[in-house]
Amino acid sequence: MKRKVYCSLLVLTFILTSFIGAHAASTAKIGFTYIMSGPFSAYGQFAKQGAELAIEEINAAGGINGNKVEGFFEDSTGKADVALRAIRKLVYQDKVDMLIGLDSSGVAKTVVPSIEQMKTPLIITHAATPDVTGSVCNKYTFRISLNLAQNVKAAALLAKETGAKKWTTVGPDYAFGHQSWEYFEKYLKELNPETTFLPKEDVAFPPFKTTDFSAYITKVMSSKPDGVFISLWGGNLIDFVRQASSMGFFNGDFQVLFSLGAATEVLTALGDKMPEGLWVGTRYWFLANDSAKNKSFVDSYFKKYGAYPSYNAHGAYSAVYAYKAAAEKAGSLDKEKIVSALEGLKLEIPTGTIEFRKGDHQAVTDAHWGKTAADTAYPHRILKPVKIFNGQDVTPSVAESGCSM
Amino acid sequence: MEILLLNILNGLSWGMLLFLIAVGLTTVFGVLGVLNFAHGSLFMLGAYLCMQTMQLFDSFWLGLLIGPLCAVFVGLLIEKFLLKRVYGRDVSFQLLLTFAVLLILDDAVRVIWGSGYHVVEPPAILNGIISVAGQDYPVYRLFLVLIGPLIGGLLWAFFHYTKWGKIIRAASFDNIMAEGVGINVPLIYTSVFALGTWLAALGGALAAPQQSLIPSMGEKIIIESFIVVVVGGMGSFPGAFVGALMLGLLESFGTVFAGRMQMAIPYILLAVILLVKPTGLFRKGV
Amino acid sequence: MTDVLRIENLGHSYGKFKVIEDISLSISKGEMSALIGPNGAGKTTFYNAISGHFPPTRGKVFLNGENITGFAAHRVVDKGMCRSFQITNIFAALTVLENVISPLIIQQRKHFKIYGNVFKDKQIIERAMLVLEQIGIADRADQVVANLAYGDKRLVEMAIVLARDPSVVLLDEPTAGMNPEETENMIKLIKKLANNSGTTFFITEHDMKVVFSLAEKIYVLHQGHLLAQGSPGEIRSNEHVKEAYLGRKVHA
Amino acid sequence: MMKLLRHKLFGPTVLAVLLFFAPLIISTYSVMILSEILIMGLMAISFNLLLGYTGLLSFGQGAFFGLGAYCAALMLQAGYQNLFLILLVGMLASLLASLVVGFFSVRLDEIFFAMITLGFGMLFFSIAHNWLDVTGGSDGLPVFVLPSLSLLGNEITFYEPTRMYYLVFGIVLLGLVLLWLIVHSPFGLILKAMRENKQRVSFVGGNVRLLRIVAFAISGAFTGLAGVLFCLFNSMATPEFMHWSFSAKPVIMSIIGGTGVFLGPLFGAGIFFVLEQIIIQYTENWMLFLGIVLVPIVLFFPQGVFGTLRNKIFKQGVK
Repeated sequence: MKRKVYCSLLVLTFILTSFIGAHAASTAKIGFTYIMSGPFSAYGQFAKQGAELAIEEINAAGGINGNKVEGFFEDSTGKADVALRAIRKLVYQDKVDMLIGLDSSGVAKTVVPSIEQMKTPLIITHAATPDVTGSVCNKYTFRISLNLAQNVKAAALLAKETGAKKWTTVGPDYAFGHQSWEYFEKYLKELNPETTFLPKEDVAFPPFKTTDFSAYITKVMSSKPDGVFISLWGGNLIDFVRQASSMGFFNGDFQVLFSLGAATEVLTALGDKMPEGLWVGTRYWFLANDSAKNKSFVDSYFKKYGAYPSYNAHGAYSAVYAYKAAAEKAGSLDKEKIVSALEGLKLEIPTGTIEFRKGDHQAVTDAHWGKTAADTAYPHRILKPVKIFNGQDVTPSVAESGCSM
Repeated sequence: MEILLLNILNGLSWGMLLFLIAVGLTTVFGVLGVLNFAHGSLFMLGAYLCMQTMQLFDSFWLGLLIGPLCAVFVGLLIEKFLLKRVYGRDVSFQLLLTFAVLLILDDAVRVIWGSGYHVVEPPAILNGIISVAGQDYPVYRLFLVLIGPLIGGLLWAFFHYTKWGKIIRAASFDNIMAEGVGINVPLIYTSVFALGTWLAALGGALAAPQQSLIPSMGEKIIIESFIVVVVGGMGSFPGAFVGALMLGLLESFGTVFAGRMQMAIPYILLAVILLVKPTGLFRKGV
Repeated sequence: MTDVLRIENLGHSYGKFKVIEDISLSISKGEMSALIGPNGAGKTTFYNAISGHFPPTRGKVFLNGENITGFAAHRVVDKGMCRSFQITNIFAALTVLENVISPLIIQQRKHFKIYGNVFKDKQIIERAMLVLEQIGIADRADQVVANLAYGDKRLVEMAIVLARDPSVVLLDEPTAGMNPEETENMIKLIKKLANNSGTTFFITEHDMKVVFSLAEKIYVLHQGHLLAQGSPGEIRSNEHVKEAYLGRKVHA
Repeated sequence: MMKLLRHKLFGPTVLAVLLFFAPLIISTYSVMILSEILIMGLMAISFNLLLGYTGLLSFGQGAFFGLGAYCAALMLQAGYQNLFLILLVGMLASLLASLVVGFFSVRLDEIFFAMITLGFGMLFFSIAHNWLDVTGGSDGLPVFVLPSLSLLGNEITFYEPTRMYYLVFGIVLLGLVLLWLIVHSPFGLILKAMRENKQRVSFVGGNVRLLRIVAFAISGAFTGLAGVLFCLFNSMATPEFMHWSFSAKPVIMSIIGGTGVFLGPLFGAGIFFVLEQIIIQYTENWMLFLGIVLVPIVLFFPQGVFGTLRNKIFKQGVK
């Protein structure tokens, strides 16, 4: 008899706890898709660290609308079909409320139509192609990071100041390199109609797999330009800078602008081999501003991981906070309500105050350019001085972006 | 005129690196009959081991000496435990097995040294610029242009004037015959694979001051090495040399004339050569 | 004209080296002929040059009066000449039946037919079984060829060659590598086939016993030239042949 | 009973029935993975028409797969939404392209054939990657509208994963039935004969070059069909599909599954995806573990996992 009572008690407690458990377990699930393996896995690792830091901070402060935040990380491998599979897993299997991520522009551009089918909001934190908040934009897709147009607009403003008249480029031979050059040409021409640009067959577009840039360096140097706009990144940029400096490329015969030169992985790998006094652009620079938000981000990041946050860490970190802000504004985790809350949302992130424009879902965010400088406090070159271009000035209008929702 | 000369130098220095990798690949194919997909990964391993040695002893030359030798050890393990079992099996099995080795090596290196970029400094004596036809040109690249033929010459002498070299040549023509005259064929196979590994790793160590180190650096170069080997004639030593120079120079001049089709240059070369001469430019044999 | 195979001034060179030179012969229908000669005399080159393995450098080949010089192998077969090889040349992983069916499919121009079950094609199966019965391996029709004994593999090649019902059959050393019993059976088989069908056989052979027990006419090839031709008796008594070749080789 | 089990259509029929009812039991995500397995399985079996049946190792199948995908993407972009038209055009384009590539490639053998097809494949990749105006360059083409099907007066759309699965299932089933018929036709037997001994085929009157071109074109056409499906399933076409590393997939799948059995490559595709899903669950170093798993498969399963197991169970000889 006694045994029976115990048994029923046990069952009762089990049922009760499972109820309570289910209630307490109500979580806000965020799915992250980054390159976690292969040649570019460093990007994914940085993003994961940034995201985990944000989640930890938010959970310590009581979660989002009282919900615990849980992160799910998937590997895009940088390939469109794999990235889509990862996103499908997050949406259909893990049933996430929110998607954050995407490194590669090509991946972002081809995956975006499916996001609309899955009816789950996505904040892009890295991919720079203007198209995802332009020609292929949709209701569910947002971007918190600086896009190519914003970055290049700032470059054009800077280029005008240098006074250089004849420009050429070195860029990777794929959409990013070509688009960067087209936009640069377009913006600088608007700002200063007197500038000239070398025709397409005379500029340098080394294929992505290039490791030996000498032929391109020779080509650019022999065309005797006043300014060179360089949109190489990652390993290409490291190889280029090393080979170019030994061939006298940075001797000051012409202006040099690196559209994405100030990425942590590049500066760290190059160390003191990065020439000083070159203009480099960045999506986020950890020393660019002294706001409390930025200080606390950089400090806690450094404390947790022993490194300074890269732009990708910043993107993922900020996107989590943007989701929190949207959820609080909506008062719900409902996907549709989150989408409406994100539209026009204004919030402060480490890099400054941003606003997700209603028209194309691109964040209006400041662009940072700086000159490389040595500083013994850091193992790599830092930017000094840093020039901040106001988001309003560098973001093309919605009409120009070509987005229609 | 200067541009012509500079492009020739650029093409030669790139071609010499390709040659070092391709000659190992082609010798291994000639003797073992295996087209090694993981050859590029051994190149990558050579670069990383050179970097590691440099960090320990602070000398590029020691890195160049010790790094490739450590890679040879890894190569021996691969031959002993894996490749040995697929000699004579279908081509597709050999390709898949070496592809698996590529996956393992690339990811293992990523686990050990991280996925970030690494750089290796050339030794001080080669770290300057020299004036070539009125243009600044890095000394290290000239060093590459010279070291390629040097190593090629030494290899040629090895194959033609030493007993072991002659045995390997015999084996590459006909390994049954080699067995018939009492040569220890398994030992030949192991040593040839070790030689191939050493050449690939040496190429990697030599390339290290020139390009950033990343675990996937071998995948970039393996396809072009395949092309060199096929264009030159599979298993042909002079073929590897000529093929590598052709590809190096074509790619260098491609930056001037090919425009947006630069990327396709190696494949066009491959297709054209195979259509004109289905077995490549040179006959098998080192 | 009853010559099924006529060869005029055939020659073949590798670079400057003339392997065979100025060979002319004609074989009449149903005549069992043999080509002999020491190793390196150019027998295989001769066979390859007339069967479409490669085009001859000089000379002409006529099959049933039609000039087939330089035709590719498959066209030579279509014109009615089919050959065997010194080293057994069959489809190892297929069954005996499939080995014989393959040439029949091609003969009936069904090799580009991408539907239908060939094993339900009565015409082909019946013909295939007939050939196998002629050769005497019908009982092994379902066995995979790779698992057969060596002699049986040679028989399968014979079946493949005969399946296309050629007017001329070239047999390159049909008894090579066979034991005496197998050789004996092969001789009987060739004789039987030659008598029963209208097929003309032209063989090369190492084994003189085989040659002299089969051939009605013998051609002797020496250093790329046709040294002599004639009946077995004439060849046996030919001084040149004796000197160049038979004297040392024949034990019969 | 045993006779029924041994009937060569018993296994495939059971499999088809299982696949038909699978969406009722498994999760939405698993349904999508299954769709991918079927598409890649079709690609691998088309590829195996060359490797397993004709003895040609093609390393450029991605070109035809990608061509099918690009055709579908471009047609959808241009507003053509007829499903059958898209499937037909995708197949035809791949057929034509593979006729051209085959014309130049089939006179080579073994590794030379593998290399020249790799070269042609990468040539296609270079074009897709650089022809910005048509192919969208390196970004590829996103697809916004999927074709629909009018059935008994109803418009059926395929945005819902299970519906997409049945579309894929239907087309792949049709493709496999056709390929099965081809493999067991007179032409199929001649292909096997060529794999065994192409010299013998030409010396019984077969035009080996022409036969190989036809085999290559058929394989290319069905690979293109798989590519069209992949484009619809992922609503995209990207140059990646034409890269040699994509062309390596059917090779890996076929060898894992077994090249000597018709459905072997399909099982290989299944094993490949399931393995990948399991491995990425536990580690980011999936390349390392995939490599470690591939090694014993190559060393100890000479007829592939499926082929070797089947032979063990039914004690059948080499097919």
